[in-house]
Amino acid sequence: QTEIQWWHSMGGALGEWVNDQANDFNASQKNYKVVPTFKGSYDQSMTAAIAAFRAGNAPHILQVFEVGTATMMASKNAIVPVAKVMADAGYKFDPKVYVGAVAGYYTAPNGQMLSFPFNSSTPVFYYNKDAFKAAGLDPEKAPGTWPEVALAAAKLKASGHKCPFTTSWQSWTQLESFSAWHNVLFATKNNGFGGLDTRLAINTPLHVRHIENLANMSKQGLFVYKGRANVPDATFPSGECAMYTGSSALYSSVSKNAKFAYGMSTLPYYPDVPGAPQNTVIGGASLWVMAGKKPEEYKAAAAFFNFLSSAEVQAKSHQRTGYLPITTAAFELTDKSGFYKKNPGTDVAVNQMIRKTTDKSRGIRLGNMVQIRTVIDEEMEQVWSGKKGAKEALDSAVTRGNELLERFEKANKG
Amino acid sequence: MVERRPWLNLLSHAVLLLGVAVVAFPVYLTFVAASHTTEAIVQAPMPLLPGGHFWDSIVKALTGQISGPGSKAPVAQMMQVSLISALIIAIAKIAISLLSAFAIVYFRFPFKMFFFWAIFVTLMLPVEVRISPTYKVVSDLGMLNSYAGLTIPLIASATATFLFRQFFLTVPDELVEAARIDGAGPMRFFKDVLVPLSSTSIAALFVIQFIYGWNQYLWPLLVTTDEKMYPIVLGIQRMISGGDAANEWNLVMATALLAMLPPALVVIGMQKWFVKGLVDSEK
Amino acid sequence: MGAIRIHNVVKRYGKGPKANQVIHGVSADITDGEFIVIVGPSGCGKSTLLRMVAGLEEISEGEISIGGRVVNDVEPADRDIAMVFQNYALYPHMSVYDNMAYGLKIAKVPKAEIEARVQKAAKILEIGPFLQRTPRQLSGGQRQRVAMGRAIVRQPAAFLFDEPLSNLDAKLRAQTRLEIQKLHRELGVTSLFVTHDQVEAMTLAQRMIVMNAGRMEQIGTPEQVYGKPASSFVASFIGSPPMNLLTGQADGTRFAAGSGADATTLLLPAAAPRAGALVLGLRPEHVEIADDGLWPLQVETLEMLGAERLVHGRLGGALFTVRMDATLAPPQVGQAVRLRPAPGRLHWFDAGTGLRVGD
Amino acid sequence: MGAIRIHNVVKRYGKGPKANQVIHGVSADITDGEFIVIVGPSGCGKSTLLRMVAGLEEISEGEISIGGRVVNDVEPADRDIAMVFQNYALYPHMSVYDNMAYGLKIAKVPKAEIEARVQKAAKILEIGPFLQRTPRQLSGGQRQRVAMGRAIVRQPAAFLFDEPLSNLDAKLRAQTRLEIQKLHRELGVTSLFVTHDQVEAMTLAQRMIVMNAGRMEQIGTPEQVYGKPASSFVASFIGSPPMNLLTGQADGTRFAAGSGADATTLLLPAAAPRAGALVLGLRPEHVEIADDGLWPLQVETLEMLGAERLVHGRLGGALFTVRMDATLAPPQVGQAVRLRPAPGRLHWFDAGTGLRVGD
Amino acid sequence: MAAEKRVLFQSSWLPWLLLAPQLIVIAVFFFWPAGQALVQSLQQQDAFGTSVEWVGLENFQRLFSDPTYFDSFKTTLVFSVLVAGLGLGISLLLAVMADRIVRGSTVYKTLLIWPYAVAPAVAGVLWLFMFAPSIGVVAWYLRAHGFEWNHLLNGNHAMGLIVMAAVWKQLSYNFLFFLAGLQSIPKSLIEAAAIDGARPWRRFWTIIFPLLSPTSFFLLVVNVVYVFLDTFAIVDASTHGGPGKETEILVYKLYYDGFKGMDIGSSAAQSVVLMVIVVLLTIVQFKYVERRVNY
Ligand SMILES: Nc1ncnc2c1ncn2[C@@H]1O[C@H](COP(=O)(O)OP(=O)(O)OP(=O)(O)O)[C@@H](O)[C@H]1O
Ligand SMILES: Nc1ncnc2c1ncn2[C@@H]1O[C@H](COP(=O)(O)OP(=O)(O)OP(=O)(O)O)[C@@H](O)[C@H]1O
Ligand SMILES: O=P(O)(O)OC[C@H](O)CO
Ligand SMILES: [Mg+2]
Ligand SMILES: [Mg+2]
Repeated sequence: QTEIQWWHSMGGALGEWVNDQANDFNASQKNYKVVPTFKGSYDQSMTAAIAAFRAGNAPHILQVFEVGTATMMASKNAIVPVAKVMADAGYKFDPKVYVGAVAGYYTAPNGQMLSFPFNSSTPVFYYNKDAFKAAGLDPEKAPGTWPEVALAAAKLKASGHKCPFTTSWQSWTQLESFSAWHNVLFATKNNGFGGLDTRLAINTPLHVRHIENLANMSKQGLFVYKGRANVPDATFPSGECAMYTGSSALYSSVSKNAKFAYGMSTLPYYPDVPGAPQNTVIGGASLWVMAGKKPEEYKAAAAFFNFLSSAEVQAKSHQRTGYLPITTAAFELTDKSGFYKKNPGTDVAVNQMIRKTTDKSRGIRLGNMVQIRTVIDEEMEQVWSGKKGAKEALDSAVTRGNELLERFEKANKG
Repeated sequence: MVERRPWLNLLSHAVLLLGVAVVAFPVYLTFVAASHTTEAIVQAPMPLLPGGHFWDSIVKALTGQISGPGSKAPVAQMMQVSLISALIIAIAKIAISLLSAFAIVYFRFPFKMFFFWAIFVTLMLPVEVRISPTYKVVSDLGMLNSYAGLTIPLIASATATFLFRQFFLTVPDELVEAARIDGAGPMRFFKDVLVPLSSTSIAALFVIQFIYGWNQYLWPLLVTTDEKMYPIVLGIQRMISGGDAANEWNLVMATALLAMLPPALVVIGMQKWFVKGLVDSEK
Repeated sequence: MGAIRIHNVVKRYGKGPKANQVIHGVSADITDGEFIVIVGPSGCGKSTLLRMVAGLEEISEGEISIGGRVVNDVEPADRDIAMVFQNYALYPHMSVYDNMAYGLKIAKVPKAEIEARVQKAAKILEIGPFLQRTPRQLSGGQRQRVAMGRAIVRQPAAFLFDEPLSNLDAKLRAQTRLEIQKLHRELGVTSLFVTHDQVEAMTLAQRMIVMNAGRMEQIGTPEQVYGKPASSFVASFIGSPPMNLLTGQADGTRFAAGSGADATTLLLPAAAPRAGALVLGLRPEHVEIADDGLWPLQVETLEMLGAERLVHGRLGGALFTVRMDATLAPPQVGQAVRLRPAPGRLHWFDAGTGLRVGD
Repeated sequence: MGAIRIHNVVKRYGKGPKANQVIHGVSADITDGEFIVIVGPSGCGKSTLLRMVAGLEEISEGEISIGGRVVNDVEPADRDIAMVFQNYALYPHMSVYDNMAYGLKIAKVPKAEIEARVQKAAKILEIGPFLQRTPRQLSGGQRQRVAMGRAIVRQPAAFLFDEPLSNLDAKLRAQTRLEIQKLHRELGVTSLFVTHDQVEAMTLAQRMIVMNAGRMEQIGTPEQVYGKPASSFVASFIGSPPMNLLTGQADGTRFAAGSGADATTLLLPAAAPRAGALVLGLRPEHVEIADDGLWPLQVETLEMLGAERLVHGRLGGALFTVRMDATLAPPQVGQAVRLRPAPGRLHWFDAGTGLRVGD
Repeated sequence: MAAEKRVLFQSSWLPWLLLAPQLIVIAVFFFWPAGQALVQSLQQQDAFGTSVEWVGLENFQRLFSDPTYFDSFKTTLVFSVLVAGLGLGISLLLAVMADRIVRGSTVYKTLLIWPYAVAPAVAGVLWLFMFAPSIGVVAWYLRAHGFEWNHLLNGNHAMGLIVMAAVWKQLSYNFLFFLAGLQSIPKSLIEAAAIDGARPWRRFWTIIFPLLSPTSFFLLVVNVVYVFLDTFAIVDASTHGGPGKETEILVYKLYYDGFKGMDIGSSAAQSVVLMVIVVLLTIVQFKYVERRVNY
């Protein structure tokens, strides 16, 4: 029996889900065994894997969040493309069965799929229906545009709500997805899909307008900043914040913990922007196969991926976690089962994604993305605290981000 | 008493009690949080008096019935890992440091000063600033996921050697002379006289090193990939990876209490020797 | 068996031109069973000499033999000696019993014999009740006994003592002195005893060695050393209150002491051994205050010691002390009195070399 | 001005039934300018008494007044006293000058006057050259002087000394003793001096207080205390070697000393003051060895002290010491000799209370 | 390094044998990795180390021309001053009070000593838990009293949070040393000063405080080193260097750049700088320790 290591970052309920996937696979056949290990948050497990790789001890399969994609792609000697792994093992691997926005994200310019989309999410809009009712808003009608969000927030505030609106992953929701949603570039060269010499483009008037808007809301107490990354996730299910932009994967926690009626809806947009709404970008993570392993072990990985891509497994995962179905078949299966009808709002994410993407909305693929996100976090915090204007902060984010991009370009030119 | 001012004594007690209160408050709150349900805690403001779920939380934490985000490794097992590594670090470090300090103080040999400085340079540099190359060494030696990997690199510093050296220098020369006249060779002197005499220093170092080992965070994060080798401090960090309220704060806090308990017991139980050994040898 | 021969011993610390020579060729023959005290001011090299005998310091030049065997290259443990240290150097973590037994255990003496020897020593020293205590639980005097006990059980050819009494208070010191004397009489073991206290030296020694700056100034019985000091150094060092020393020019029975305003010419009871620059020595007890005395003294302070009284004053500019019976009426402070030196008690030293002149 | 009155002073440490009483009602009147030494064995309460005068310990009962003012509730700083501590208690981080000037600065004495006073004290004590050094750079004797200087500059009504010489070596101690005496003569300030060394007490005191276990056993001049000790405790404590004390039954001119095998009946030169259980005291210098002596003595050890020799032996089972001139031929160890007590030199004490009986 | 024993054992091989374990461990796990860090600081690598390029001192140049690095220095400095100042001040106050009290001081000692046992990472969690904007009970009470606590956006609050956690953690250590220092001051010195007329306040400043200076200096160095190196876990567990970069201290930046930013070269260069600083501090302290024996 061949045993392979799988490092992941799925804690809690999602951790159980990961273990179940592995157990199901291990039970389904006798030749291979997948051993999942929780390695901390996304950046911690990536750090650990890099250190391990340098020491010649990398796991076979590594879960990497979407911002690490460019780093992984650039490290050609460190990874083996999933398409190759599948082909070598003799599995039929047809990228077309995957949802375009998802597969496209992980595909090289030459059309080769590099990693296996495992848990893809996208930002969606959550709101608290009970709070809406109390504020005299129509609980059945989610605010669809940013001006509506601001209005709703004002009413919520007037009704005594301390935190009308907040967001997690501010760069992901308010700049990255925001750009794709409005069909504008986040970075040049098609957001990095077109080459390493990409540069940030988030200081356009539209971006500045949006951030200014949020800054105003923040000043009036309509938008309350609750921290970086997914730290604010707790504030919605607890009822503290009434409106929320966050990962579709938060669904599992909301459905379990929220003691109030809630609704899900598409991300707000500016109605005066032509082409909006387009589609949102994905988040979550994909599975990468690390280089330097035995052929037998690659076979095992291929078998596991093959297992994961079956429509039944996919559909089940989608329903269980709120992550996107990555194959069209899985979506259709779920639809047929009546899941979306029973759980209104669960289709929002899929609907946001299943659209034809444009060059501007396919996704974001930037090197040093972790640091760029931190730069953006830092600059945004300056805006929310009133230390900087939106324009100034975004300009500075562009300058600082571009330095990181340049460095990445240099380090990976070979 | 040099003067008669009762109010000064009162003031002293007042200041000290205030100090104790401030110092104790975070831990009191930890205890209170562990004794409530998560729901009660996230209701701001959380209650300031203990509730009735303390043992519940402790038992749950110990047995790993944690359903929030984060690790599921049972706390009892993590505590065992912490305990074993802390003990290895403390004991091994004391052992090798005693030997090397003995060599440095009681022998004359070529390049002695060079070695002294070589050891001394390692005095204060923690593993953090050379962490990735160290990781590579550990991995090359195949020590990942082992107690050896978890502990030996943390032993590589001179604090203890230095402390013992300072202590040995205060041991009267006459004792060595008496031992020589009694016919004791170097190792016999070391074993029969020096080590027993160092017992306070050893106790102080044991406390310091035990706590140092128990409290490691970054290093275990790196060298352990097997959840069975996670120490408890790592476990707590894992448990709050998900943000404010989604965490089962009662269990996090119960775990935090469990995490502080053994080192606190060590410190308090050994405080007399600890303080003495520490203060005497830093002089 | 326990004779110690020290032959032309030299000690240098350090090497080459920077070497610091602290013992400049000392020789002494100590017969078996003798009690020798080495006395001298601090830093004169007493401990160094003793430690060379013990084997704790290397011998730079010369030879030391114990019981007829040259021990220059013998380990301390094999020299058949035992040593008692100033701070006792008891092993603080061992019981009194173990302190005493330690050396025997290392020498693999059978258990029963260790027990017997320790018990015997404990009985002699009356420390039986403390055998199970640790040194910390003992008083200074008791510790001192344990240190002696540790030496005794080894049944060595020689005992070496390095100021073993200096940490005791005056009463205890006097008492322990007597005990050491008795012990020596009982055991009859050669003993080398270092002290800087001349009273201790006088009371304990069969013969004493007076050292000064790494040299041996005199060796002899206490009576010889006290009665006929070989140099002005010995004269001033031995005796309390010390011998009065006056520097001046002798000429027959006249002695011109002091200079300038203090100059006084003294009439001597007997002629000086030679003319020229000499130092005249006279012990305080060998002079009395008498109206018809030969020499003048300006009284400055009085000290009552119980049985006697010291009268301090100035003669020819130098301090001069007279010892008188306390029952006699003392002079007044500030009074000018006259002194009568006891005939035949004057000592003479060369003013340059300090060596004894005359008899 | 500087008279000190100690009236029925009691000191208890702790409170209530567990209190530990260490001073049991001491009274003494010290006149202005007097030099009083408090002497007694370790732990008898000397320091405690002194510290109560200084204001460093509270007074449990009784009253202390300095210069006519009751100071029970006065802060130490306001008692107009200065104190010299055993370890000198110099401020290690200040120069010698600053050590001496510290108190004056606090008292806001003008700079120029501070300078003048410190310079004057430095001159008296010959520490002028060290004024800019820190205490660490001084020898023990120099530190002692600085401590005295610090006391002098304050020009207090009284000096308090707590064993200020005990950290000095024997030579230096003897010398400093003389200097303190001279200083007192010059300044004439009331002084209270604590020591456990009876030689120090005898030589320094105008009057001395002998304490024992928290009680005052005797107050008087050194001559009185030495010549007529008020109790057997005082008799044994004052004098070195100490007074010989024999316990027994007196009956006219016969004294039955010792018991059992050691029992000896001694003939007395004069009748005992009364019959019954008494302690007979006789100082070593008041007895001589003579073939026709009245009492027998078994000689055990000899000690040569230079001018004299001590002969230790046993009489009626008790240790008995005789002091003889060193120039006389000593008896042999083990020899039985006979003793002749000096007439009129016998002291008698009640065997129960220890108090002096007779004259 | 003058301190030497008078008697030394003679052996040509034993000292080497005794030193061997220590030397092997530090050679393998200290010097070799530290040398590697030095080498890496002269290289530029991609994340996985599959392409390595020598760049000379470029990493250092970049570091020293990077304003955020200097900001980080400044932040660290402010943090050090606050932690050392507050930490030493508060513990000195407590120690002085405990020293005054004859009975019961051991009780206070026991009550104050145990935060020493708490892991920095856990300390960070505890303080975060108290001050978390949404559930933190202290934050809540502050808000109830009109003080808008928000360390997510207010840099001063964030700094305050890590300072409090760091001071809290270090308090007991400082306290123990100060208390021991105070108790080793001879009582007679205090009495002498009292007789000289100095009141408690003056006594403290003119006698006690100067005499404590060796202890204070020792603690100062220890605290600064603590701040420089040991507070990583506190920052990582509470503020993550934010808001902005306002609590990004040097170790945190080093860790972040190396492990999150995958910029191995820069991280190694920062290691080297930090090592130099700490070695210098250590040497300064060591010289001082050797010199002040008599005090
Ligand atoms: N290890 C050493 N290295 C260099 N010089 C030394 C050493 N030990 C002693 N000395 C010097 O040798 C001389 C004699 O020292 P020693 O200890 O024998 O004196 P001492 O007579 O015993 O004095 P004390 O009465 O103070 O013990 C002194 O000047 C001392 O400084
Ligand atoms: N603070 C205290 N609490 C309780 N008992 C004390 C205290 N200080 C002193 N004593 C006791 O009071 C008694 C007298 O002590 P004191 O220091 O006055 O003795 P002393 O005569 O000065 O002795 P020494 O010669 O040893 O200095 C001793 O039995 C001592 O144990
Ligand atoms: O919370 P997740 O798993 O949807 O991930 C969020 C994204 O990674 C943000 O970039
Ligand atoms: Mg010596
Ligand atoms: Mg005293």
